[in-house]
Amino acid sequence: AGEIRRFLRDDGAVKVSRSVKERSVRVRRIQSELESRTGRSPTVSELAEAAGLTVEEVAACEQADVAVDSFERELS
Amino acid sequence: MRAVVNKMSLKFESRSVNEAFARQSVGAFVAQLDPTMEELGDIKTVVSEAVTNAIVHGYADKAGFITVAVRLLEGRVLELKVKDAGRGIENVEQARQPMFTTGDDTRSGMGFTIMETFTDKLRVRSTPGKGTMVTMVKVLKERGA
Amino acid sequence: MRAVVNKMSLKFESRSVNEAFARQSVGAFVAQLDPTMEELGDIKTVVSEAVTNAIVHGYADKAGFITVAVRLLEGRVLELKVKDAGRGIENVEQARQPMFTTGDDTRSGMGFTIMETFTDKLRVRSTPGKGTMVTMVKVLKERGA
Ligand SMILES: Nc1ncnc2c1ncn2[C@@H]1O[C@H](COP(=O)(O)OP(=O)(O)O)[C@@H](O)[C@H]1O
Ligand SMILES: Nc1ncnc2c1ncn2[C@@H]1O[C@H](COP(=O)(O)OP(=O)(O)O)[C@@H](O)[C@H]1O
Ligand SMILES: [Mg+2]
Ligand SMILES: [Mg+2]
Repeated sequence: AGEIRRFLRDDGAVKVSRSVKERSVRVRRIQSELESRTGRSPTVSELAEAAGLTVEEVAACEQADVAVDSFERELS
Repeated sequence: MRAVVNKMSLKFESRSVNEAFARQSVGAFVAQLDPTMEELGDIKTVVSEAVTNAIVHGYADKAGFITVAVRLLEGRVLELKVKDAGRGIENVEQARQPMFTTGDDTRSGMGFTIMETFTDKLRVRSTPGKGTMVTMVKVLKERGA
Repeated sequence: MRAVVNKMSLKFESRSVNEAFARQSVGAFVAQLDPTMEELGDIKTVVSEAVTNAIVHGYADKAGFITVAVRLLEGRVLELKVKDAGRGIENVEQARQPMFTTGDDTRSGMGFTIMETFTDKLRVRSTPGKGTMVTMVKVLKERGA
């Protein structure tokens, strides 16, 4: 399904930098949806399935704010 | 000789799970050139093909290490080397033919053809019993072009 | 000793652009353990901190290579080693103190504290003039737990 979606979007000429940013935003949105539905943090495979991506592609999404949040939480 | 702008290498075990790691990792390195999605797709695909060959054919009988070495050269030239110390190829010219395979019927025999199509240069060096080194060169489009 | 499930290593030049490559690459490798995004974020962060230290402090005066070695051990134990052959650390105990820095005022001195907080174990071995090796161990949560 991911392959077909990519094909339909025809994003071949799009620069990677832009595409990765958009993907990170989308994955983050799916993450908070899953979180509020299940009450726990989704794993990368759950996110990959929901987003139509590989686990490695999900792992490439930056979650800068998450790391900073958890650091502040653990220190306080 | 073109000047080397940046380089890296990966070394990993011949496990099929590492194929996805290798393609993603090379993708992350190449990201510094800000390629198009199409260029990135081509690069990941050829890395997959070469690494899969090393795992499936090179290390068919024994496990071993695979090295992927990537250099960015001046002028947006990308050089990829995928090396194994596996069983090697008896006849490289034959192996490179479209649809030639020594594998089972899950193999298409199109790996080298894909590598050749998606890059600007493909070189295969192999010694039976010693291993194989596949070198690919791809020139990325100028930014804004 | 825990059995090694899988391992890989990266070697790259001490350029700041390679910090993003290293964190992404380790992230892609760790993805096979199916971590949460939070665990993955922690891992990428500590890799960034250690690699940035090697680039900024280790190779402050000269360029050189950095190696990141990752092993997955039985029981979802992740071992990360970041090694440089740079100038080394005179006093490791002092360097590990929160807010201690020999850098300029863009440095927070919190790198080692972050590494310690986000992992289960941090070991720093360093020889002035020879280089530094940072070893971190992180145990990932069981799936379904
Ligand atoms: N790294 C390698 N080690 C040993 N043999 C290889 C290697 N790569 C390719 N070969 C040989 O070349 C053949 C053609 O490879 P390829 O075009 O990728 O097709 P396929 O992998 O589908 O067989 C393989 O069937 C195998 O015999
Ligand atoms: N790889 C390294 N090589 C040499 N010195 C290092 C290295 N890593 C850390 N240090 C020393 O330890 C100090 C503390 O590091 P850190 O806690 O990351 O804070 P910061 O990087 O903000 O200075 C650094 O200022 C530096 O003096
Ligand atoms: Mg093949
Ligand atoms: Mg630091």
